[in-house]
Amino acid sequence: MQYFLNKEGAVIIRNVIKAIQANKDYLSEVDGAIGDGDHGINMNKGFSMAAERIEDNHSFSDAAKILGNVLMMEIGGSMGPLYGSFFKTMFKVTKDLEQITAPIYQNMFELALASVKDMGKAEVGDKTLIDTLSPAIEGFKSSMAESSDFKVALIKSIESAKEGRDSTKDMIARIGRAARLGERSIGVLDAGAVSSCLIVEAISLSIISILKST
Amino acid sequence: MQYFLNKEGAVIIRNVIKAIQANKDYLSEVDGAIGDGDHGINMNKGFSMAAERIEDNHSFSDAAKILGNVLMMEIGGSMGPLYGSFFKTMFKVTKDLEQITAPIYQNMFELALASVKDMGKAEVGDKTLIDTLSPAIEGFKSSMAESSDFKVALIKSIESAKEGRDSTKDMIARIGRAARLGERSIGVLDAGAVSSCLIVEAISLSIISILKST
Amino acid sequence: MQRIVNNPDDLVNEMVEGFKLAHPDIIASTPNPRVLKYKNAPVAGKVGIVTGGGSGHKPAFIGYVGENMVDAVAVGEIFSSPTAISFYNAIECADAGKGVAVLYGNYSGDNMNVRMAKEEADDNGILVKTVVANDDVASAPASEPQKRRGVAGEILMWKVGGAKAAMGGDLDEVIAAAQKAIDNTRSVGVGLGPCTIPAVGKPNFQIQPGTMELGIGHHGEPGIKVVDLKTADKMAEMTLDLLLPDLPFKEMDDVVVLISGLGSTPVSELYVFNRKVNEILTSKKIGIHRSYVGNYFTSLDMVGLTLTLMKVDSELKELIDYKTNTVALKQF
Amino acid sequence: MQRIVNNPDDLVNEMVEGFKLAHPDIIASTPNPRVLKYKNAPVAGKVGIVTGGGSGHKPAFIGYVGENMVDAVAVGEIFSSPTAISFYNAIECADAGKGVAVLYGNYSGDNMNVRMAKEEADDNGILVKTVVANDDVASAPASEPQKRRGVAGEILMWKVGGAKAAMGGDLDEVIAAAQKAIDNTRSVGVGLGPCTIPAVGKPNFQIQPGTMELGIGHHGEPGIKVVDLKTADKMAEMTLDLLLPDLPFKEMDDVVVLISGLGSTPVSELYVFNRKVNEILTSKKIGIHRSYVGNYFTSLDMVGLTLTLMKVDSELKELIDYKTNTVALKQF
Ligand SMILES: Nc1ncnc2c1ncn2[C@@H]1O[C@H](COP(=O)(O)OP(=O)(O)O)[C@@H](O)[C@H]1O
Ligand SMILES: Nc1ncnc2c1ncn2[C@@H]1O[C@H](COP(=O)(O)OP(=O)(O)O)[C@@H](O)[C@H]1O
Ligand SMILES: [Mg+2]
Ligand SMILES: [Mg+2]
Ligand SMILES: [Mg+2]
Ligand SMILES: [Mg+2]
Repeated sequence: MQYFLNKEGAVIIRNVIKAIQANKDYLSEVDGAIGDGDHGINMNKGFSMAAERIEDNHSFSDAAKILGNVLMMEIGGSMGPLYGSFFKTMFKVTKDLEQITAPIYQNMFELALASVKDMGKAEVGDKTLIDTLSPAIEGFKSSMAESSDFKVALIKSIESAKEGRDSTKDMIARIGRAARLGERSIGVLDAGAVSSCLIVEAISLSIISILKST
Repeated sequence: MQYFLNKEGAVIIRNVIKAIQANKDYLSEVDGAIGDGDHGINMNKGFSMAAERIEDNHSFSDAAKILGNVLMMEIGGSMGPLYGSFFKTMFKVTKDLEQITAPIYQNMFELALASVKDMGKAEVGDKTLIDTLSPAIEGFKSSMAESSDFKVALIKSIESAKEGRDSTKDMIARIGRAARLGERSIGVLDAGAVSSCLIVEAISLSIISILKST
Repeated sequence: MQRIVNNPDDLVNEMVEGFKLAHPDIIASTPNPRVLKYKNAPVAGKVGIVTGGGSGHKPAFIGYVGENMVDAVAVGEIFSSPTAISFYNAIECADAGKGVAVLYGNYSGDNMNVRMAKEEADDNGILVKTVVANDDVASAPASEPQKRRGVAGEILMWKVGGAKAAMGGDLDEVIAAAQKAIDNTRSVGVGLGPCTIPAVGKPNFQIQPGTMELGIGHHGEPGIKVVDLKTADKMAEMTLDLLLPDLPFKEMDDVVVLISGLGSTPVSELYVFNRKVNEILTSKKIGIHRSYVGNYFTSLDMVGLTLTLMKVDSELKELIDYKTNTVALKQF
Repeated sequence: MQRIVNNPDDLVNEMVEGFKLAHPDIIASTPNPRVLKYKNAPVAGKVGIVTGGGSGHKPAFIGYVGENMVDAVAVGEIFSSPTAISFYNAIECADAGKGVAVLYGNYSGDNMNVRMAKEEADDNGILVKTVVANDDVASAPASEPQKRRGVAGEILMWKVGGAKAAMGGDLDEVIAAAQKAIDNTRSVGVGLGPCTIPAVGKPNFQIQPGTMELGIGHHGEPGIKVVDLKTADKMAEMTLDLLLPDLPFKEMDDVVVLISGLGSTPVSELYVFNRKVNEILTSKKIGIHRSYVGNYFTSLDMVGLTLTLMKVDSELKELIDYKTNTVALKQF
């Protein structure tokens, strides 16, 4: 059985934060094409605030809780509640667990995605971060069904997230600021789809780096 | 002795009005270069209002009074009081006279000019209508001193007015809207100098057309 | 970008600071720098009124804090919902033990953040009920009112809710009055020029000169259509053609008219527009109870206006006419 | 030109019409369509207050007509003085037999037209005295106050003169109070973008992006210098550097602060500017008695602001604080 230790998992959240910080300008640039060009600013602000509060002895659940709370309560806008509920759900599902296995991860991600959908009311096809997060977990699931390998499923999840991100290019935005452009929103990626792809990638690779098996 | 009959003189004011109406667009165009482009609009409005109130049996004094009053009381801005006092003064000087001779004309014009200066506080060189009106009467005076011929002096007055008008081209505006441009106001005519030149010309030619001699 | 700012990231904080300094007679600060309150809030024995939203709509939202209107307000970044914590802190500031009415506009960020603030208030024993404004007829068909955005009509909702609370209404009565206010209110915007978020530095949408966008939203959300720029009179006709059938407003109805500039339109032009609105309403035998014309709810430096009509019965008239003293709206 | 107008030649008439229709609770029309009055004017036993000027400065001038402020106003074309007859008719409307104070701004057209109106009033037995506002420090050196233009400081002059009249002052006392008000007031403007007269259709001057014009006038009259665009804080410093030495305003003085947008500057930015003005004044131990921040005296759609300071003693404080009810300024 493959798993990672919750108490070793702060690095996962740390790497998520680093990925966002490193891509701050790129995210704003993507948002600039059809949004208002502040996605990198918004994301960087919230994730960096959380970074200062995460300590070395924190578990994955602790770190996810801190990030989730900062986003949810202190950032505002839409990104705060959306990504906030995403990470807070991850905390809630895992808070009492020592080991996090593939089925637990799958359940956690599905519930986290459900909470984002519940919060933002966006569906697949609306050209939002849902278009990355939804295929990411679908890919994970189908890989697990096929090969039952946590690591393989995580890699598949990254691939599916990227496909999902790229699929937003041909979509008409129906939610958020870009919706103002209608048909003119076709041809460029959605900024939230890009940031959530970075998040899926950072989570998956970090888990692989601390994966154990019995 | 050369003179014109006051009672025959409504045509003088009528022709002044026609000259302004005919040059409405040109005056705005000149004002547009360094002013706000409304001199033709302002002038045409006031002069046309007066046109409707001047009747065939009106004298020069009557007509000048009507035009002066409309400008003074009903137009507003700076043009109203300035040209208003110009024509009202013409009325005041001539109202009790039957015949208007060259000395009377000279006196009337000098007092009218003085009232404009008193009203607007502009002096020769400020790039305003004073730069036309002042040489116009100076030319008239010097011609009278030389040849004592009303008609010759009127023609000289037109020439001097035109020279005065053209002299504004090289001046820096010190009064009115164009003053905002400072040095940049050099190189174009002053709109008021152009309109007052039309006025001097219309007055002079109209007088010549009804001139009598004994 | 010809703007009067320091670091654009500090704009909201500095604006709030400058606002507090200018109006100590009405406004007090709170421990949360993104929450301002009426200096006498919580007002003993009164239901609290809270609102909030993204910045850039000055005088909304903070300009409507004061006597008999809004007790506390949550302030967001430019065009971005305040945090849940700010909404919650505003609720705390407004609560005098009689409950708090959160009266806000229908935007996804605000919906999410208010929902979380309400949960927090529930957990802390503060009774909160909400009304969400959806007066913008251009943002969705009449059959989908839950999709419609809240725009300038929010002001009338705060006015009515605030007056009801001041007159001693309990939470349910205040909520009912505010809901009645917004249910009887319809707005539509016309955009003639875009706006620029200072931190971004350039407009993030365009309106071609010679055209106008009918039904534009308060952040530049797309309208119903882009048409050739019309005269003021024609604009009045077109906007009323959208508003009147929607409620509908009918002969013998009385209305409150609210015309707000979007930021860069000279107020003189709003009055030119009001002249025709007045003429059309009068010709349709619709009575005008009261008119507000000015920059009441703006969108940074956008060019254009919003027209809002509220159908008023005797109850709403009394609440609209009730005295108030805020920075942006004063009535004796 | 993205503007809400019909035929630009009708703009002023239609604006006045729309204004009257919007504010019947305060404003009444008069036989002269270019004269509006307070609905209760002439107020029995009170000195009348009259002002007037070109249009395009909304809410000035007509917005300051009302209880305890201006009794009647003469309305000119855009940026063009009202007629002498309009000034005279306004005087007639305001006169309750105790004389009329005409409080206006120092522009050549207004000087001429007011002078003629006063002559007409003299001929008709109405006692008229005048105060001409010259608060704009950028328009001429301190040694030539008679050359300085009147700008937003006029509002404080009307407020003080109107209050003095309301408190029962006779004509000489009202004139003295208004003169004292303007003598203690200094203003300066900063232009970041030009304005467009609708009948003309294009700006008649330019301000290059990335620059600003310090000392610009209310119609775009040239300022002291064109400099690189500064931060809000630096702008506050530069404008105060011009104002403070001019009176001079000194330690322990109390002042009224009036910050007005010129038309297209978002009000949030005025508050950012106010923050720094406040900080600097406080650091210089100058007390702030009251602050007005908003679009109080605009220049069509110009971008920028004016900063006005008035040094107040106990008399001026009482007059400034006196209650008033106009469209643009309401104090209880
Ligand atoms: N209701 C929603 N549900 C899911 N995602 C959303 C929603 N609203 C916005 N988004 C996402 O947010 C992204 C933009 O984020 P950001 O630029 O930070 O905020 P804003 O649009 O307020 O400037 C979009 O690209 C989209 O993916
Ligand atoms: N004080 C003054 N004295 C004499 N002439 C003046 C004065 N002020 C303005 N003018 C004249 O007025 C002309 C502009 O008139 P007009 O365009 O009708 O008014 P405005 O400048 O208000 O738009 C200028 O070209 C100048 O000749
Ligand atoms: Mg944004
Ligand atoms: Mg964005
Ligand atoms: Mg003009
Ligand atoms: Mg002109």
